[in-house]
Amino acid sequence: METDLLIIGGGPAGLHAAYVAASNGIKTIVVDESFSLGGQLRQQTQRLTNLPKQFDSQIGITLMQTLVERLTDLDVTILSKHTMIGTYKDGRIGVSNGQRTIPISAEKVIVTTGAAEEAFVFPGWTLPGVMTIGAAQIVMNREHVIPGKNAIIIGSNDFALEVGKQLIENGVSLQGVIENEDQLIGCKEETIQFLKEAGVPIYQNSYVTQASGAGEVEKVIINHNGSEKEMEIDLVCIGKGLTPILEPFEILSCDFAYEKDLGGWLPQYSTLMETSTASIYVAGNAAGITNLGAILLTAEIAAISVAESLGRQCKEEATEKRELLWQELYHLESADSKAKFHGRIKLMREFQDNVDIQLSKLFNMSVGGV
Amino acid sequence: MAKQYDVVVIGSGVVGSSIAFHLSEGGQKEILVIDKDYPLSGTSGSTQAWVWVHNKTPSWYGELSMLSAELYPFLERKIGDVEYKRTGGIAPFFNESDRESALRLAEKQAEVGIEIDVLTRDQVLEKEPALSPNIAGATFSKIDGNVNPFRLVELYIRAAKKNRVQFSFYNPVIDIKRDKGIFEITTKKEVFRAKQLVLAAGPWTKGVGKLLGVDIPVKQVRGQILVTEPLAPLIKHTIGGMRQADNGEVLIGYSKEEVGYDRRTTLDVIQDTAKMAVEYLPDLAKANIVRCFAGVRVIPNDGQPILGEIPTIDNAYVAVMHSGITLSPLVGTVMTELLIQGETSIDCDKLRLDRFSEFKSYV
Amino acid sequence: MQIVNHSIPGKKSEKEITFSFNDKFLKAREGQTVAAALMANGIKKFGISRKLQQPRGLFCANGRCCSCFLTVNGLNHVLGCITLVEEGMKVSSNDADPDVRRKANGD
Amino acid sequence: MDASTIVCKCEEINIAEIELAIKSGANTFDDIKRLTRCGMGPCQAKICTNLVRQIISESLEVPLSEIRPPRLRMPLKPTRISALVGNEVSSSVISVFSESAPQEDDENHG
Repeated sequence: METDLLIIGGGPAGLHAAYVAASNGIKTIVVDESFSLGGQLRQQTQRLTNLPKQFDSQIGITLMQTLVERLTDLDVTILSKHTMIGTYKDGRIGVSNGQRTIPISAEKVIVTTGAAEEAFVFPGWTLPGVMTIGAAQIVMNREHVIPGKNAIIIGSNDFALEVGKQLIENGVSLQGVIENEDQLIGCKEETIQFLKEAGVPIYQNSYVTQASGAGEVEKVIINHNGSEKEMEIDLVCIGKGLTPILEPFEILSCDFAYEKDLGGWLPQYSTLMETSTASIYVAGNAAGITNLGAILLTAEIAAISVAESLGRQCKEEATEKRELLWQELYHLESADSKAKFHGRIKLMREFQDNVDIQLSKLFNMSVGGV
Repeated sequence: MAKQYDVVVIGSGVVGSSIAFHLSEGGQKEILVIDKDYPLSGTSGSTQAWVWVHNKTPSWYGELSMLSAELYPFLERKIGDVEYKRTGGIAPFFNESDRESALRLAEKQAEVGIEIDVLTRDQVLEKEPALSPNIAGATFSKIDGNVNPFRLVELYIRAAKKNRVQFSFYNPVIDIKRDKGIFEITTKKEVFRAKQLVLAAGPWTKGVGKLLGVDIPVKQVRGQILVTEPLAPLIKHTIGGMRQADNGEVLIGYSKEEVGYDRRTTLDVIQDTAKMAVEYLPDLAKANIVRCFAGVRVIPNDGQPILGEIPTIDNAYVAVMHSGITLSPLVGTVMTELLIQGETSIDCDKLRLDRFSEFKSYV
Repeated sequence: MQIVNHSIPGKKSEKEITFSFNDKFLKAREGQTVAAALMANGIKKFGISRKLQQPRGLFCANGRCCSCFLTVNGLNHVLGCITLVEEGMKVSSNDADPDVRRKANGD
Repeated sequence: MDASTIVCKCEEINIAEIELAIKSGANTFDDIKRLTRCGMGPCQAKICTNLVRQIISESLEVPLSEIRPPRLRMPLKPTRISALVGNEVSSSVISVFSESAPQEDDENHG
């Protein structure tokens, strides 16, 4: 197959990039591993408050529908159930659906493979019934199946607490949030208040010493402030956080950098969202773990850059659009975490000399202290 | 003052670590092995690890391979279980017209004592029912087998360490000088001195040779290998092109590309190799490939091992060859004889570096 | 357990289908993954690990960790978390290394 | 942490085995992988990468930022051989037998 633009990943970043690119007359293919588009939006029932101004505040599931539906009349080919498995010598990308492998020749590629959840480990973490917090959310909100009756959550970031709330709303008995630190990591007051009112015990300075059971998890022992407590539990949700998915970038020979605040190792990229391998762009959580607003904006920046390099937008127009998008990204991302945006600028500066010139307006706008 | 050793070996792959281990068996010498990375990070860790004899030609080369394969059971008694299995080797052919050259091969190899059976299609399928009914026949020899390369190198090193061999890892050699007959080896971490120096750095020997002022005439050849998920027992023999490891994984691959030190895999070769896999073993179609890897092999310009003294530099030696896994027990033994007694128990003249007409030394 | 009245109204199909797990017939809803369909029937253990023979089930739900391997319609090591359940599908647990030999499969 | 805790779910490698590999001198994920098989199974280190990096970091007292992930390999997910078999004529792969004929050109491999 041949195309102007190949997008790897049909989550929010991939879908939004496809829309922006195809709206500029770019022939686009989106490859997605799953049986339906939307990525992690498919199970997000919480209201998204940090979206770019072009989107109304809404929940993930409806945003997913919007992002998919508006591709209908555009020149976008969707290859669902197809996974990028590698590359050919001549740079073509191989995707497979389990029955055959198709080489795709693309002028430009945007990789939006997102992030993966990390794991806390303890004896017994491999038992059925122990899963990532994201998996529990998928089972509950996308599959409409109760993942367990009596649950604990290990870790207390905002996402873990939010899913904890959703578990309770669906009738699961949440018997504790286990946090290793001496305070909660998450800071959304509303969610914390909900959990408190629901009577969920918060165990700080605590960790799981063991999960056990015959065939599946039945019992968990936690260490709380040095003393052990046994709990009858059939669902253990691990909420450690996210890290960018790196595999496609390594296969595409992209250089990596380490930025703790963006989730660890990730591909280097410029203010165009182009990686060290020419014509390979990155967007979304793969470019650093962030909120949904920034995920969509990085996708738009990448798509504009692709449009520019394919001659569908003139340099001036593209530059101005990118500056506006970076400004909005700055505001949306720093509202959540200043450190993330700083990390992003640091990453780009280490890769590209003229970041400050590229983002001139942003830096002139009293933001300069970055 | 830099620490001085009797012998410094550069390269801790299967060849370097075998030489160090065999040398250390006498116990008299102070030995150091230097590696730019960690054992198994290079060629020895990215191989199918056949101990393969029967169609190594010319026949004197087959004979060396056979002698080495015969040493493996004794080696295991000394260093431990390296999962050496003399499975027998099958090299299938698909056209009846190949039978004649198979018979010629058998005749030639018989002269040096390598026993080869030229099998009919039915005989092959009886031995190895999973092979494709489309094959015409195969050459077969009992002497072939395979080994776990990870265990092999690890156990060579463990045994060498027990004999007080020193190892310096993650430590590239930057420069080599000679001062009053003593080698002065500058590495990233420190400077070592050595009375005798052995270059055993596989495909990287060319670069190390340059530091010493010698051109080692070798090429780098990339081989890509596919690994299946562990499968229930499927094949018993080492088949030219694939083998099944102890844990059930089937390793498949027989590609060659001259692309320097580039160790990336490509879907072009992966797909070609998959095709070969099902041509040989149709049942493999259902198996999942979980990973592919590429190794940079070293191939001397004329294909044969380069082993022995470096003619223009006293006390400098080289041991570089394509089939390091097959030959490592023999090479370790022979190099030990050479370094200690100055001569070898088997004739190694054909392996000398100065057999190459273009042999160059800048010294 | 299937959720009937989800706190957020989704579009999950209500169409019921029948599949089997280790020769036992079970119900699922169209559009569910095999992994979720099993969990809806109270089955969390999908197989056993190959070295220590420990139970395994859904872990990442994103097709990455391979912990949910199942045998589906005779094909071994299928990812249960990204495969949709189908009417009449024969699912069995992943208890041993795949045997790909023709004879083993009755071909 | 209990040293018998599994880190690599696929190959069932525990913390003690990783620490032993580090003690014997390995200090990158790839080198530990070849000694222990950690990360060599079907998921190809997708789950254990950062767990192992953490252990290396703690054992060697090196910051996490200096410990790279392992080399990530094709295919990016387990792929059936039947799905890989292409229609193009094989070019880069030759058979062992075709190379072994005892003619006078004497290249040899394996």
